[in-house]
Amino acid sequence: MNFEVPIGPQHPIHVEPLMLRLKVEGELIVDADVDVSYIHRGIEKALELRPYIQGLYLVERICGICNAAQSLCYCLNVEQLLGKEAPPRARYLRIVVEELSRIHSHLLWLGHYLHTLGFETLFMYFWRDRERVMDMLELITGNRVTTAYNTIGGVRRDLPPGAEQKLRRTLDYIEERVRYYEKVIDSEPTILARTQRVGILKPGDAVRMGVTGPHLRASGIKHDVRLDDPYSGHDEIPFNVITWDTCDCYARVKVRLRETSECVNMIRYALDHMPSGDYRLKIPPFFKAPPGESLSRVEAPRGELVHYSISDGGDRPYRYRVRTPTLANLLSVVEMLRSRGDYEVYIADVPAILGGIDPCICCSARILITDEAKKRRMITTLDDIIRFSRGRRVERR
Amino acid sequence: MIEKILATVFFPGAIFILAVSLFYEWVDRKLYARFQNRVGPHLAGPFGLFQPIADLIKLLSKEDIVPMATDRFLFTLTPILAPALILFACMFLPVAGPSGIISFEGDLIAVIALLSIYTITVYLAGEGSNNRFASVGAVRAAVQLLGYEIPLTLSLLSVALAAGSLSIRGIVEAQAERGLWFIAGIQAIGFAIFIIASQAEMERIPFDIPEAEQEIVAGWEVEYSGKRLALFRLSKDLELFLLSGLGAAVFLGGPIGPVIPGLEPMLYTIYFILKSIIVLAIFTLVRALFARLRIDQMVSFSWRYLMPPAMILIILTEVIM
Amino acid sequence: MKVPGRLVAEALKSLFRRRATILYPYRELDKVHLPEGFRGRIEFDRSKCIGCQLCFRVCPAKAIEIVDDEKGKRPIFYIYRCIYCAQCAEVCPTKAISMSKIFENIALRKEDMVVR
Amino acid sequence: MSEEGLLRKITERFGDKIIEAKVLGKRRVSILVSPDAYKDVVRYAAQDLGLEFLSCLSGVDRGDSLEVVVHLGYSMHVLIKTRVSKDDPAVDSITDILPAASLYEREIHDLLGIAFKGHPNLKRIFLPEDWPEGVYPLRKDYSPEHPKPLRGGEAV
Amino acid sequence: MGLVEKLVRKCRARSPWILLFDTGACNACDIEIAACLTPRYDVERFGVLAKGSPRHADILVITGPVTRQVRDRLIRIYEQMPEPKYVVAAGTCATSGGVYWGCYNTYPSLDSVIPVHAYVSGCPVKPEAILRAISVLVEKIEKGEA
Ligand code: SF4
Ligand code: SF4
Ligand code: SF4
Ligand code: SF4
Ligand code: SF4
Ligand code: SF4
Ligand code: SF4
Ligand code: SF4
Repeated sequence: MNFEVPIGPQHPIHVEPLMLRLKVEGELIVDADVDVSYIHRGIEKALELRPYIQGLYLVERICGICNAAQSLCYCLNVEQLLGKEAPPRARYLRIVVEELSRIHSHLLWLGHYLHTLGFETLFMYFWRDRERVMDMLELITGNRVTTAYNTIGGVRRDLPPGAEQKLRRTLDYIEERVRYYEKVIDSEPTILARTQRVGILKPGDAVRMGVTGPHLRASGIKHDVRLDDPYSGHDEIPFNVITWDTCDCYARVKVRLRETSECVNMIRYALDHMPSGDYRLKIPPFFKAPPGESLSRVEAPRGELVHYSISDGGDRPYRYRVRTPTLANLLSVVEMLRSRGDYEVYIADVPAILGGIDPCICCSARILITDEAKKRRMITTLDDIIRFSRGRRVERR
Repeated sequence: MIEKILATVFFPGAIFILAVSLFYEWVDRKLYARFQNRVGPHLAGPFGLFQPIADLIKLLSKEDIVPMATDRFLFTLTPILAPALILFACMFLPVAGPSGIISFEGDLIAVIALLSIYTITVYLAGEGSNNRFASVGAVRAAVQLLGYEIPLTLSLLSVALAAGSLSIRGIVEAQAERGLWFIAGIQAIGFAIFIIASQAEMERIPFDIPEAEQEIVAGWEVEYSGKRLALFRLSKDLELFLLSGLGAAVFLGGPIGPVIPGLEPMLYTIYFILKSIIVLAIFTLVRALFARLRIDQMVSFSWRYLMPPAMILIILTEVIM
Repeated sequence: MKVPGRLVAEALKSLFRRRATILYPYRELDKVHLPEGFRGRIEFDRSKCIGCQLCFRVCPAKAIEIVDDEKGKRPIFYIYRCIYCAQCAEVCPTKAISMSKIFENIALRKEDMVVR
Repeated sequence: MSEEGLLRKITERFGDKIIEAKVLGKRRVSILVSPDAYKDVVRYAAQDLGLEFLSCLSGVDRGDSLEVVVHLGYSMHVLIKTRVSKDDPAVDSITDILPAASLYEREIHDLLGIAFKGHPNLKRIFLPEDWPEGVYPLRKDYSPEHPKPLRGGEAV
Repeated sequence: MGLVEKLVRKCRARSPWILLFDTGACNACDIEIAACLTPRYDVERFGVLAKGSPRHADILVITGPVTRQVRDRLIRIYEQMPEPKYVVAAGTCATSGGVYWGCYNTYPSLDSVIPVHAYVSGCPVKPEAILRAISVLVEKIEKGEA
């Protein structure tokens, strides 16, 4: 039986339409192909059409989850073009918001991943606790998800009065909860059974495939843009880069759990050492950037984010290039799904590999089957293929 | 005769059972939500009590779609067959008195058999929708059956052995005679096995493998909509009632309890409902505590951890008797 | 140590703990988290506006249209296009635009979502 | 390794194949090479200088020519660029050196129309299947219908 | 209006099952809708269940501008839903394309593709706003106006 199994692009709750096309021979995946076109909106071109200040808000909406990282990266980029640098207080405030949104993103991922494993209750608990973080983001920036906090030359508002105490209380709460969840996850056999020794990505392969972020660190490679290429005063703030060397899905869970605690510490440090002074430079809304090119990198929750821009001296970018972490990590999925030589991938491994790397992909779960023999096309969900595949294995035994 | 028919149709027969099982779905959803620190349904009727009914009526009122590729015969038959089977099995439960509406020596076996036939109906439902993955999802249900059926049967049989009777009535009366429920004693192991195996029978976490999570009602159900889906949901609720009732009858003494003379029939029902809600709460708790296993893990789990204790249990019961 | 069902204590506790849910649309409106500085629906004070069109030029979502009325050029805000960035409020020289705390921007027809 | 040191190493090794080499800023280095040496430079940087991590690959329409930019390195960020003419643009694929490049090369092929010689699977990735052939959205001569200011709430 | 019809309407209003479809959104709206399912907001209160199959859903919740590729799929999913069905456009993108003007790959708005019954503006929509939108729609259904 040789048929094509596209996975995607619709899923009930959390969806980023993405389609994986898997060519399978019986159980074995012979070829994999990724189609991310469903979300392609043409942002890079659209950025060339609008003044820098408008681009800022478009960039935030490349992806809502990492919007703080996206806008930070954009601002750093334009500041570099202008040859300016945000004042120290702005840098610290940026870190606070960036790390807060990292906490929110990691909690989201963790809850989500557990939901992928069918653990509804922990999913609910994670998301319940995440609401506290969202409240803090809303308090500081004025909106829950899309923060619109960073602006060219600093941040748009100062910490509101009383926010610091509330923030600290939330941090204490989150820290305690994360510790508790780590204990639960470490001792729950059903979770361990589903994550350990599943979806292994060896360090060498991870580098070859350009994997970034927690996914890379879960393969035991100590790379973090905040450490290697500090961009917003990260050289002044002590923090640990979390790595884990079992290289499997369990490692990815562990790394994100530990990183969440690390973020808590970073925010505390930033609050303790918050410089006084201005929080933004006076930059007029419309300006022309001098010709040149600039490149900025930011450690977004899901990995390294790269913005590369070229200016021809106009009031809008000549070319703006965005490389998002998910795209970088996607490749490793495609590569890991392709059988070559003695490396064999079965349909049964698909959910493990996908889910471990990014739950959203796993969850954009609609499967379109093209059965060559019957010339029939059908749509079902990823769960069916999971079941289908697991079952196959059992039957073979 | 008339009385018998009335009993079958109304109390404690079909209508009553349907109502109670819808109520059980509400209890299940509400408790599950509470375990997760949520509220759960609360707008439909007082405390959301009518939520399952609202779901049901809504589904019944929806457009009826029969996709082209399906096998019309199976697509029509299975949604009717599935609730009918379980409803029939529910007739054996001692809801209003120590014996069910139908009762004979060996009816425990009949219930177990009906459950297996139900799984086969599910299998046919998947096949009938003629959707590759629906049908394979159905195959998963059948594979899972191999995992849990024997432990489930063994756990029930060991109770039957202890009671010296293969009828539910006999088991209930044996408990009444001793004044001790079977859960007190070595049959507690049997109860644990029963809980886990029923969880698999009902396709709930951690064994909801053939059934998707509650949000993605997929698998064998994926092509069914409207009325047909309503009937399948109904059979799920009935199954919930059947298994928690069975657990209550066999392990918790069924409808027997302290009696106020003259009020027996009512008290019987109340005791039965209360006890089965306890079993239901345990089902719900289990659902809240675990991640889903994969089917290979599920099968090896039940052969490794369910089968041996069940075997030992039945030998022990034999020895003690 | 592997203990299955470690969450049981937490789950049972939640059974008796206060629900985390806010019974929002029908009750407990006051519990909705709406801090100072929340960016909700635009509020526009027509009398303050001087018609400089800065808001129009800066709006990243093209949610603003400039029309001529008796006083000169004045903006109209199409809420269904607005992305709540508050950039217009930030640039407006006379602070004629402000962000209210109205977050329920719901309409059954688009035409209902306009601020003049 | 300092920025200048790195540049020196590469210029010494490849001589006049290097058209332009400059330091853009802290940990940022940019090198423009001729297309025939492009792959060798990338190989040298990745395998001999230890910049084995490909973080990005960009394509730029430079007006009369198309540019491919390779972003290499974890801490040090090296941009290796090469330019090809707009008629029949093609460069060597670097997927055999850096497998990470495969998705990016497809992206550039899709959006800018640069062919990568030796790419194993140069298929469409972002654009819809019904997108017209030969139209590349990121080229400067393509401009999407630019909505004019609003009238009655709708872009016209 | 007959009693049966009244009952049916009431039941429909109390059991709106939703299907979420992302037509190219930035995820922020998606996660806010996902947040609606979690303890703080808990849409199950209204009897809402998130479904995966269009065959089971009553309300289609759309986030994001409609991209060119997703358009046909969207129409197909809409057609797969059994009547009566409703569509909610959640977020500025879905109501009007919002910030994505000038993107060559998006359609101007959702209602140019399929009929829409309720619009929720917000970027992203606050979960409360989604709850409110559902309750508004539900009231309309109950009255038989939508
Ligand atoms: S598993 Fe999928 S549907 Fe469920 S919350 Fe996650 S992304 Fe959403
Ligand atoms: S970021 Fe990438 S996927 Fe998104 S619109 Fe731009 S080119 Fe397309
Ligand atoms: S990884 Fe990319 S797409 Fe995902 S949230 Fe971050 S920026 Fe957005
Ligand atoms: S499709 Fe996969 S990831 Fe999504 S909910 Fe189902 S099991 Fe989880
Ligand atoms: S893969 Fe990343 S960008 Fe995509 S939906 Fe998931 S978190 Fe968002
Ligand atoms: S808030 Fe932003 S999107 Fe809305 S009208 Fe003002 S500038 Fe435009
Ligand atoms: S910026 Fe303010 S003053 Fe100027 S046109 Fe807009 S509302 Fe009027
Ligand atoms: S409305 Fe805003 S937050 Fe929602 S999908 Fe669109 S851009 Fe993202």
